[in-house]
Amino acid sequence: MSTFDFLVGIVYLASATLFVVGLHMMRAPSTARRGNLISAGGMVIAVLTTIVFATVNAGGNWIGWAALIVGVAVGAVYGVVQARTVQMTSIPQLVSIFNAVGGGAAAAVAFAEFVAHTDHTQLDLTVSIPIVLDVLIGSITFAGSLIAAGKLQGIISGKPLTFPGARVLNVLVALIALGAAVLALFGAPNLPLLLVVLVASLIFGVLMVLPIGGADAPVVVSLLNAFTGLAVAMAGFAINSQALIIAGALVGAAGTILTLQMAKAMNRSVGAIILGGFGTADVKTSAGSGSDDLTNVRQLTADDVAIQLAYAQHVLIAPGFGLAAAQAQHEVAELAKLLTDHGVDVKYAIHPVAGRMPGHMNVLLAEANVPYDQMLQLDEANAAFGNCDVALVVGANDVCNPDARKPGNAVSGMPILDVDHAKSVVVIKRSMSPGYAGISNPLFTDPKTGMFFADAKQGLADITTAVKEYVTA
Amino acid sequence: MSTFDFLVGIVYLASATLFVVGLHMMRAPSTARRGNLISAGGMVIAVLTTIVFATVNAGGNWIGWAALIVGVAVGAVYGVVQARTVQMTSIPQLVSIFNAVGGGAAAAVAFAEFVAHTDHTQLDLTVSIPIVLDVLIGSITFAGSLIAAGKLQGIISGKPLTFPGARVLNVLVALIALGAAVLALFGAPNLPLLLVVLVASLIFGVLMVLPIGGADAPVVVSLLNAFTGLAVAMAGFAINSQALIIAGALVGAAGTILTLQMAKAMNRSVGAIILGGFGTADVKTSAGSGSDDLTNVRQLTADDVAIQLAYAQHVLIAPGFGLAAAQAQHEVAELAKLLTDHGVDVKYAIHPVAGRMPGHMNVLLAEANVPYDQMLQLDEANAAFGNCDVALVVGANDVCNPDARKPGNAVSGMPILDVDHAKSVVVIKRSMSPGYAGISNPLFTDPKTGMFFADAKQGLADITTAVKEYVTA
Amino acid sequence: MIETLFGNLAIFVLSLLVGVEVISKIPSTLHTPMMSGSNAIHGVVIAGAITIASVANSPAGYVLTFIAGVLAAANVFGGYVVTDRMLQMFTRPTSAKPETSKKDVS
Amino acid sequence: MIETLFGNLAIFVLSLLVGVEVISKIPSTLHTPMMSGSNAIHGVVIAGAITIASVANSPAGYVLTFIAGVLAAANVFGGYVVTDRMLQMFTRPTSAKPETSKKDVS
Ligand SMILES: NC(=O)c1ccc[n+]([C@@H]2O[C@H](COP(=O)([O-])OP(=O)(O)OC[C@H]3O[C@@H](n4cnc5c(N)ncnc54)[C@H](OP(=O)(O)O)[C@@H]3O)[C@@H](O)[C@H]2O)c1
Ligand SMILES: NC(=O)c1ccc[n+]([C@@H]2O[C@H](COP(=O)([O-])OP(=O)(O)OC[C@H]3O[C@@H](n4cnc5c(N)ncnc54)[C@H](OP(=O)(O)O)[C@@H]3O)[C@@H](O)[C@H]2O)c1
Repeated sequence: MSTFDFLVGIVYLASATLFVVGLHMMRAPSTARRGNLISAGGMVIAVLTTIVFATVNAGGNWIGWAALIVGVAVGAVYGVVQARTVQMTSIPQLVSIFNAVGGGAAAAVAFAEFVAHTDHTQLDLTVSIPIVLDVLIGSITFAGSLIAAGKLQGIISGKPLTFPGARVLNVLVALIALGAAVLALFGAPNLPLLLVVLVASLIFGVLMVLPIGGADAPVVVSLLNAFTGLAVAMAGFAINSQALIIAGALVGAAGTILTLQMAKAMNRSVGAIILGGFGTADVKTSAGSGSDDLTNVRQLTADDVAIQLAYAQHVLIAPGFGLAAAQAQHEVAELAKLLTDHGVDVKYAIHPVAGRMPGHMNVLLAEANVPYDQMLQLDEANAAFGNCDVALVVGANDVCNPDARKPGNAVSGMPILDVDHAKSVVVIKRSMSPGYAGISNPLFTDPKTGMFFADAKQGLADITTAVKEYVTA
Repeated sequence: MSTFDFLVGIVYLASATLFVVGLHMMRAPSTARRGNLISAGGMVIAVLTTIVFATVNAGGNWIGWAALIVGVAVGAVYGVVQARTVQMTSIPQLVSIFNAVGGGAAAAVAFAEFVAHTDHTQLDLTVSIPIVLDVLIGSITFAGSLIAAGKLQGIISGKPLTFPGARVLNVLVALIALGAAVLALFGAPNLPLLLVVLVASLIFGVLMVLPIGGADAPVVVSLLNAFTGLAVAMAGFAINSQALIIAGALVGAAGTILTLQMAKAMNRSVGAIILGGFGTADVKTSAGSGSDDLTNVRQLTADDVAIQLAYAQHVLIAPGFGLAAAQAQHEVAELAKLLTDHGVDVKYAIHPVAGRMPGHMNVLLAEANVPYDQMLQLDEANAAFGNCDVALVVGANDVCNPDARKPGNAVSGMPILDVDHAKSVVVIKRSMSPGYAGISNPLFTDPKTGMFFADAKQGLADITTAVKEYVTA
Repeated sequence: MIETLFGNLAIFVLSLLVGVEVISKIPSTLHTPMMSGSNAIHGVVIAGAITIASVANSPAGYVLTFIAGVLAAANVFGGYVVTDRMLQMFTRPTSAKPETSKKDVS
Repeated sequence: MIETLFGNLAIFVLSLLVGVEVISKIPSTLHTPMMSGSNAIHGVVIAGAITIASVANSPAGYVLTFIAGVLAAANVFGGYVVTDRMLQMFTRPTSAKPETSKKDVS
């Protein structure tokens, strides 16, 4: 290690510190944005340092640099354009795509390192192990994340896709990938063998994610995010770059913890998710079925709801997947604003897994300019329901299913919003059909609940109009 | 680095991981004890590994080992006996003593490493810098922690001890220590020079802590704890031991954060504390002064208090320094138990800096078998005072001074217990004299407050007797 | 060689510990931006793309450099921009009452 | 030499980060045992005492070894024992209601 290498290492440590500080600041809404910028600052430092370092130690030629510059330009433009134009409802799939490309890049780096060594008679295990692991993990995460993105986008069916013998095929592919990986560690660098690892891993990634229900995809994305972190760390070992090792390990560990937290909030184990979802609810919810039992159901009109809301003192809005699906975040914010101006105290009760991605509901509401102090987390919201005159449930179902308190059903034990503790409840959804978990919800037939059957976007707009008339009348 | 060194390093990493896991688990009362044991497990691994490593690489002889074994035996017996027999009220001074010896040990290690190199013509800066820093920091923390312990124990006056020219002397000693330290870095290892660093640092440590008020001592202890961590890390650099570097840096950073949190809870800056306390309240509180103005004060007897408590539904007990000073933790727990058995809901409202060391009140109550779910932290307690029939303040003063909500006095801005939100308040203390901050407390003259002038231990015992009579009558 | 390996392993293990500790208990409000933000951080793989560009000297090397460049750049640029876009939408409370300390980072 | 230094510096910096993150927001209930527990951890300096014992070969070395041994042993043994003594007193809630998740470690 030369003094120059030493200095480069120190700068990498500094940029790693900025990554950590940035992540730390992302814990609170008030500092999160600055945290992300600090993390980006760390990235700029790491990249600039690497450029200097690579230029000094260069063993290549201008073609390599040209390939890099063109590639980076293409990738950067694609990334920025996507990031700028994506609809907030499509954030989950975009995150998944960015994760896929990260994993792919890590695999490509390891592959290139391997190719550069094909003239060696024997690779040191300290290099070959990380290379092979990187190709393995990176390819799985590349293919898996793309499939997950496809499911989230609806290009690939959200149904758990399985076929007879799927599990056998799965195990077979995994064995091929692992076998080739082990063989590739020893002897002279063998390119075809590494290609087998690559292809088998790609296939395995596809097969792994295909059978997972679309609604579980976000947890899988988070898990694959952690995988990419590990792949990047392996790339760091392969090319001896501390920047990659630190940042990769950081994301690998952080992503794992985040995944576990998400899974816990959904009352599932990560293992169970990987082995296949418990239902295909996204399909069921696509339209109200005609066989609904409407006895015991009190139906409301937009006017009923408007009067109830206008008379209330405290209103809590519980948004769910239906609100996101209908893209009704602006309508709900408008209604809330109208009511607030009219003197009603309106807050949002946000379940951690309301919708299809943890925390996504908050992003949607933030997009509609809802200040974050109006978004109550589960605990806060449940403390407030007791004192709440009207709980307005918009396109949510499982997250406020009181049956979760009873054992023996698909949502048993899941922490829920105590919507049924409110003095009265209004539910906006299109029909009586169940949500993701595929079970019926006693809340809807509770005497104090009124159902307003409508698409979330249209229904909220109608209520807003009715409130306006009522207020100005 | 040989393969053996490599393996030793890996084991050190494993033990460091155990330290981190242990510290992590110390965040919650339910897992804290197991966390401490895990951390101790990491320590055992680190020590055993070092023994093996040192035996293999030994360059010394049996006299060194004998000196070590005798020394360790002496130290271990002393430490264990102290730890086993110390009264819970004296925990702060014992922690300070254990911290002192840690700093001293780190300085001794560095000194020995320096002595072992006196035959060199020139020491590498990567060795000499950590050695000198270690001697500097280790000696300061050794001397400073002993003085702090003396203040906490009352051997050394809690008064900020100053004399004319103290500051000049302070600066002078610091300059001598630093100057000698810089000189010691260059040229051949110069033992007398390092001795100057050692002695000057010891004197500086004494001078630094002497002017600090006794009540500020716990924050100083915490800060010096962080210093010791750094000293140990420096020792690790000097002798190239990853175990010392990791554990030392861990404690250095953790101790710094802990110090900042403590200082924040007391509404002081660490800088202000180091430059001297704002009063000598410990002295003032030693006895009630005769000049108290008792107009507007409603005085109660033990019987009055007993009846009020027995009739209450919800009681919150706010203990303070006076309870610790009177060692009345068992009496308060007995009273609480009696009331609970009588059907009263009793909880403790514990201010982070009630008493003279953050968290110390919790340890005292835990000693008296109070379950930790009955000890409410500041936020929880303040949420509960509104619904509380009697708030029983025992030897607390500043931590429930409502003037903290107003600007311009010694406690302004300090978060306080909202004792005055309770329906009625009973205060047990010996007189109207002020607490640590040295200011009067409007709570005592509040119409809903009754004062029971007594020593905490005796007063609580009297109340318990009265309640017993009342209950059995 | 083995010294480098040990240094890298130590860095790896300690970074894992940092990652675990830095995440413990984030509010669910920020789960999505947090995931996106950590996603952006592994875009540091672009530094790896730069390194392989500097040593590439075969057609396969050039192609892999190009691929790594495209993918890594999409990750890092897109990741930071979309995270920032999300977070910028989290507007500060408009009401008078200040944010409670509970919600704040320590 | 410089490689060792870099490795040690990296370990140092990352350990600082771990230390900062592991402590952020501990309940004030445990401030005293936490301080005592971290105090015990720096008792690892006893490993340093062992190292100098193994190379001591002068009277000064023996004396310093002895001093370091006494002091470090007092720190490490006393520190763990007293912390354990404190923590063992924190008895579990006796009441029926289970501990709320808020108080739990993530
Ligand atoms: N957030 C996550 O990360 C995540 C990830 C995976 C799984 N999950 C699971 O997803 C569920 C989320 O619960 P949730 O209560 O938010 O959703 P949900 O239980 O899936 O229910 C959503 C409801 O919205 C209604 N809906 C659909 N489109 C609508 C539209 N355009 N307008 C109005 N209503 C519409 C549907 O009823 P109609 O068809 O009658 O309208 C449906 O009952 C939980 O079971 C959770 O475990 C969440
Ligand atoms: N905890 C920490 O870490 C720490 C560290 C440094 C400074 N401090 C400061 O210390 C103060 C702590 O507040 P605090 O309310 O706990 O204590 P305080 O404000 O110092 O008041 C203690 C009160 O207890 C009474 N007292 C003393 N001995 C007693 C006995 N034997 N029996 C009954 N009462 C007795 C005294 O009044 P009488 O003389 O009338 O009995 C005194 O007013 C704060 O200002 C805090 O900032 C705390």
